[in-house]
Amino acid sequence: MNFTFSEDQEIFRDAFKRYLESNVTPEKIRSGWEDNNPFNQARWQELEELGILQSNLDEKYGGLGLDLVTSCLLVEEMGYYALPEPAAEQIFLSNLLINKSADIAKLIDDKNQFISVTHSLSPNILFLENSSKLINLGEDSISIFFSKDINGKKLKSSDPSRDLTNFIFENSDSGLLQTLNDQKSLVNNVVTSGMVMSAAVLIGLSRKILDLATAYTLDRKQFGKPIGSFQAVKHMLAQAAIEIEFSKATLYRAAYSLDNENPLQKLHAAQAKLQAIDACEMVSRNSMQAHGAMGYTWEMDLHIFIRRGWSYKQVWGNKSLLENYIMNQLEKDLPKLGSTYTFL
Amino acid sequence: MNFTFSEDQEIFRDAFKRYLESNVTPEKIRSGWEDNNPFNQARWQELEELGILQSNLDEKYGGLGLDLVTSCLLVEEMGYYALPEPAAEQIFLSNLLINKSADIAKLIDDKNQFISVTHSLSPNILFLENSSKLINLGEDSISIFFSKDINGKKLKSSDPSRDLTNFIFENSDSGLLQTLNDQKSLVNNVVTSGMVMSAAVLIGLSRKILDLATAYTLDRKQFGKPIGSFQAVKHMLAQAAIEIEFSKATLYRAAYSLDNENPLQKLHAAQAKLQAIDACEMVSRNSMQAHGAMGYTWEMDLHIFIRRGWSYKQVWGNKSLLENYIMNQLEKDLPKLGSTYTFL
Amino acid sequence: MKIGFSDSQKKFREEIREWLEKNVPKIPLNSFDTKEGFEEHREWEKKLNSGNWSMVTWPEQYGGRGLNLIEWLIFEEEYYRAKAPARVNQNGVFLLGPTLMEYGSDKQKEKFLSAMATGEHIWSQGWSEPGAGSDMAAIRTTAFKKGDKYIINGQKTWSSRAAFADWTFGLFRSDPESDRHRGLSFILVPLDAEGVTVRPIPQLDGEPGFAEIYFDDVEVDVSNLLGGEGEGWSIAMATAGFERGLMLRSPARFQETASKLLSLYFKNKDNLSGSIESKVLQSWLRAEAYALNIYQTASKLMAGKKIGPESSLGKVFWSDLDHQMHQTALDILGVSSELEEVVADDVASWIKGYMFSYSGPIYAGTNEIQKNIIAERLLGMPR
Amino acid sequence: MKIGFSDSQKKFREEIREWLEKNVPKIPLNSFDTKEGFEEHREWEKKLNSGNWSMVTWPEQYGGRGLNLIEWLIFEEEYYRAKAPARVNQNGVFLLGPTLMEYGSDKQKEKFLSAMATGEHIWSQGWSEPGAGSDMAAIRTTAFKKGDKYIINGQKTWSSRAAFADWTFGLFRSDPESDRHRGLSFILVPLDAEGVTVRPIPQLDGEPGFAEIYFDDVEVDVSNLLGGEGEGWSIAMATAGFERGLMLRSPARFQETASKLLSLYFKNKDNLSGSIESKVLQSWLRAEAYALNIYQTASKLMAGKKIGPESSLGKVFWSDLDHQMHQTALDILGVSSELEEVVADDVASWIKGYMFSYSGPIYAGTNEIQKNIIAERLLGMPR
Repeated sequence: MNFTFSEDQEIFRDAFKRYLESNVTPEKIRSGWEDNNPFNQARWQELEELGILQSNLDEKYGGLGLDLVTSCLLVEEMGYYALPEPAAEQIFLSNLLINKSADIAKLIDDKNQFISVTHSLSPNILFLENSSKLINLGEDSISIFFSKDINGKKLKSSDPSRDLTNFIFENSDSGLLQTLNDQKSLVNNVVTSGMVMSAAVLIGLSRKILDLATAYTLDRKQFGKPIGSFQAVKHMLAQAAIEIEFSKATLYRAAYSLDNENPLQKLHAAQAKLQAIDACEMVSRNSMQAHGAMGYTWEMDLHIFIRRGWSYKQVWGNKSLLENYIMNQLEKDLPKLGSTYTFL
Repeated sequence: MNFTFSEDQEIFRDAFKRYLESNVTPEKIRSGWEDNNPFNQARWQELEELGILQSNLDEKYGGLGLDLVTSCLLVEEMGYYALPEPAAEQIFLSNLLINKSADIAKLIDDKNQFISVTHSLSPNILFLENSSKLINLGEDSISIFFSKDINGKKLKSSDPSRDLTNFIFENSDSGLLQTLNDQKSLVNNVVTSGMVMSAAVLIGLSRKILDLATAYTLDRKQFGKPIGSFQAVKHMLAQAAIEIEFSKATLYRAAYSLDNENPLQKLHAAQAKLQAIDACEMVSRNSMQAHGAMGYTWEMDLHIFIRRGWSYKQVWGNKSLLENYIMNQLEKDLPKLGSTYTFL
Repeated sequence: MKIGFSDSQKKFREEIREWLEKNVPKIPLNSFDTKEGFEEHREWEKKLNSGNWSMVTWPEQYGGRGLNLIEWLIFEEEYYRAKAPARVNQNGVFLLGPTLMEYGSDKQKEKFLSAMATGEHIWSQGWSEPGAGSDMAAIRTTAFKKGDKYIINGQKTWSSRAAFADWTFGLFRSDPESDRHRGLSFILVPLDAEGVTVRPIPQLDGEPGFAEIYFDDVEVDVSNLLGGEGEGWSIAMATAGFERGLMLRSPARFQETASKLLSLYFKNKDNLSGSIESKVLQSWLRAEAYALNIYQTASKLMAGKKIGPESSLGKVFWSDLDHQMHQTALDILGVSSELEEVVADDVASWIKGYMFSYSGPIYAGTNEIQKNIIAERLLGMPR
Repeated sequence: MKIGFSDSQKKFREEIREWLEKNVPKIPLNSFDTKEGFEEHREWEKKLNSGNWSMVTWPEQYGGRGLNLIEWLIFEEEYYRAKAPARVNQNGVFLLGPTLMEYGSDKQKEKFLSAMATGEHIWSQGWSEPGAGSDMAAIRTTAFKKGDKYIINGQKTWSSRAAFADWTFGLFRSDPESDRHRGLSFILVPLDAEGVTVRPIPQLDGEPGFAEIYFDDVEVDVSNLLGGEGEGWSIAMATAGFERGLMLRSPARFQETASKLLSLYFKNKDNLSGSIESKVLQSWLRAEAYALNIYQTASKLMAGKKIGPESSLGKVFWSDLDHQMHQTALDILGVSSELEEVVADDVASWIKGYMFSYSGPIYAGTNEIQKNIIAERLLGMPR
């Protein structure tokens, strides 16, 4: 039982953090919004060069072959900095599909380009124009399309960093490259992975939102002292810190279970996502409140992160879906203490 | 639309309050506990003399014939002072049965003595030894028993003011005076009334609990100042005050609906009880916290009232039952604004 | 106690219901925080006025209907039920209007009241200043008298509607020697005056619900002073009084949201979890509890009782409720809840309402300030 | 990262599971806050010791097993799974024991450690004093040296287990000139000494979980001083350190409660509403989250990292959780939830646990104090 990160993992994460700190600033994110082009091709290139995009891709496909626990640390930082490019999706969805299916690996010849993945839990296509291929996960089939041949309708997300397209796949094979059948277990695996990915983004976002609120309350004065010295403000942020703290281990355990094909991986992923949703919700609410009316403006950076939380809470498993899933699982097999429920 | 109390109602309530203030003190309650006899026969006599026990009994049976809105104010004060005797039950349960059913009125020749009423929502007999008769409400039948012939098993309540007896009515007609059939609507009416009664008790208790906590935080010093000057303590009690405030009008509306046989009376009663449960829960928790370790002792009076809340939250409709009832009602007939849902 | 509606109240309800059914635009107007929508809403104010429905709580002599509080609650229920447009001139109707009636000169009443009722003048409010969020007495913008003019210098912020409004009202420091709440005057300022610069503040939804107003040697005529010089604070306090606060937070608004939430829930029930069910139920219960409380409060006020710090109880209650209802709706909408422009299931309006709900616990005194007031003034806890 | 249990850890689990299955009393003991139950629990301590299971975290040289934190977590899981009796000597095992090992003289170790392990000495703690609830530095009870004795005068309160315990340990002011946390000494006092009066404090469940201890010219030998005179504060701070705090709040305790709650829920599911479902689910999720966090923290500690104010995060989390779980259980039990003596469905133990859960957010530093610590020391907000 060693529930700590290796030095290598931390070094890799910290190096990536340094990159993000100077390359994914709120100003740069806003300029992507203003240009109506949140996907910065140059940055995508840099992420490739840094090895981030291929971090968990099998070595035989030119990746670094790192595990998802490490990826989880990277994705958390992507959340923290609100990286607009879908590197988190590349790692947890399309790289995973390639790693797990030789058939898919064969069809994806451009593994560093963005491959958008959709499913009923995340039905709108992310960055269609920036993707080379599109993988649509059905109930038990997987279809691969050429993105350029898909002709959908643009949707406006409340997070301007998310470029979304609506497309009805039924009865259309425009751009269809191939459909693989009998893929139920792989689809299930990717959905589980999507839960962990979105949980990691939410935890990163939550940490950032709390940091912004803390800094603001030190800076902002009211009635002659920093508002951070009022007990009510302290306690609302302390409670936020508690929620974040108690989401983290659940997240890393879920990533670990994915890596190790733990039979309870989906349950663990659902737990991680639910904890992350609840944490992000409370952190957002309390941090907004600590900001007073300023938090409500477009000008403060706070909303960049809060908006992103609204989206990631819902995609790849939302509250109701996760809660119902977990309750069903628990009813089928009531957890017993000291058995193998928490860890194998 | 006049949602205020009449001067008469307030005068009656205030006079009763003055009686309770000197006659139902924590010391007297504790002495009833110590004697293992919470029901003080002399006090019951006084309540009769004051007209409290017959406040809502029809004039033709020697009562004052007041409405349940007025009774609600009285019962709230019974909650506030944690009156051990079951006057609230007499008013809202047995008097109501007598008022509504000539058959029952005929059978109850001792209308000032305590008549215990049981039902599956409050199955344990309250003060069996102090009651002359016992009315058991079935699904659609009503049975009246001589209390002295019932031989049940004493139960210990976490509220020592509640003397409870367990008895299985099925297949026993020991002491049975009479069974009335086809009483579904009357049973339903009494259950509804029980919801309102228990809600009124809870609101009274909540008010008292908050008063105790406020007084304590003014008195108790920590780090050199009264703990009531700490913002965290202020806010926990302010939140408690809010919950109480927004339960009251819902309660009085429910009593009014009972008086006026509003077709939505059961819904209104369920709303009142649920609001009261939630208020009492939060007020108890926050007031206990404001008391620090002292609240946790037998010595402080706080627990006299908090314990009573634990019981009244559960009898005559608890959280699950009420929530399920309301949701079913709303699904059947979705409320529309500006229609007759809130008021007739 | 006699609760329920009288025949004349029921008749009044029918009258307004009928008028609204005929007149409420079938297609929702654009947001009044856009230039286009602002003018559409100005038109709606005019239309309301044509039916004598724009200033229902004003006395008849000023073009109102002299509705009492209960009638106003009925009006509001019907207004929300009909999904009629939001009131772009709320600042005028509920804040400045009544203040003018009480403190204004005849000339001021004549000049401003009917222009307010017709929508010709739309008013913004100018209370807050940078660095004086919840601490309104810290006002620094000056209005020094020079002949028959006040010369205004300084900056207001969080001025609602100011991006497109015609006028603003607020407090200005007219006595250079004064501090805190002394030496303040209540002055009306046309936003097209020379030296006025309005800088909109885009909010979460990207639209300028608020603006900053800069005053650079702005001259206004002394006739724009309301009440006496230096009396601004007490006039402003009256403006912020309970009844008006109540009118800005109609219970019908929350009941309407709760009804919509219930429909949304039952439509999607099979896929929803217990936590959602619980929040939906709580929402409806609390919206009803709020309405019942307000009816009771209105009854008390009509019976001549006074309401003081009790209004702080309601502020915390409705603002928490409003946020929870919108949050729950988005959780039901799931992956659609980020799609700002989707009309189906009212997605767009849930999202907009959600963003707006973040401001409830903040504006008009943060909920933290309200809880301090409750603890100190209602419960008697020490400052 | 490599999470999961090694073969030797699994074997250890089997060993303790087997021993407990054989030895845990089939009928639950009486509460250790009654005279009778106290002695039954003393017997259980002896029984545990007979299997070398009483002081598992102590080094082998002192009669323990030298378990590391992970092994201790496994031990706890099995202990709660087996529904083994609560530890009447927790104060000794986790607080005084380790302190003695670090600061005690050889003679003190010899005298006290094995008597503690066998249950011969049951310890109460004497930190708090009247008027010094969360402000431990305000201690006024004195222990002035006179020859080879300390003469103790004053009063301790909230002394857990003191009603029936044999000894107490705590801080006393040994320097009459000192104030705050200077001049305090850590002294061990036999409760049967002349001049000691113990007044039990009945708590919510009517039983004396705590007591007040009055000292009236109580003489204790200087050999009962732990560490140097005046060093009491720093020794006490070490005693209150994180690892020991952790050991008093075993995650297994909350996981066991959550499991019981799940069973209770599924058994009654058809009658229960969404709000109950939601709270039951939350309970399990949070109990698991707490356990995972503790495993991670234990791993960090074992890897040589230090933990500081982070422990305040856990205090608030588990105490809120514990209250919510018990509240929810009572809501499921409905009308039975007031019946203190009903054994079916574990009603009696849910009620007892519910009462106890009110103390969680209070003892060992109220949750308000914990949140101050989190804000100030972890988030860097101003005092």
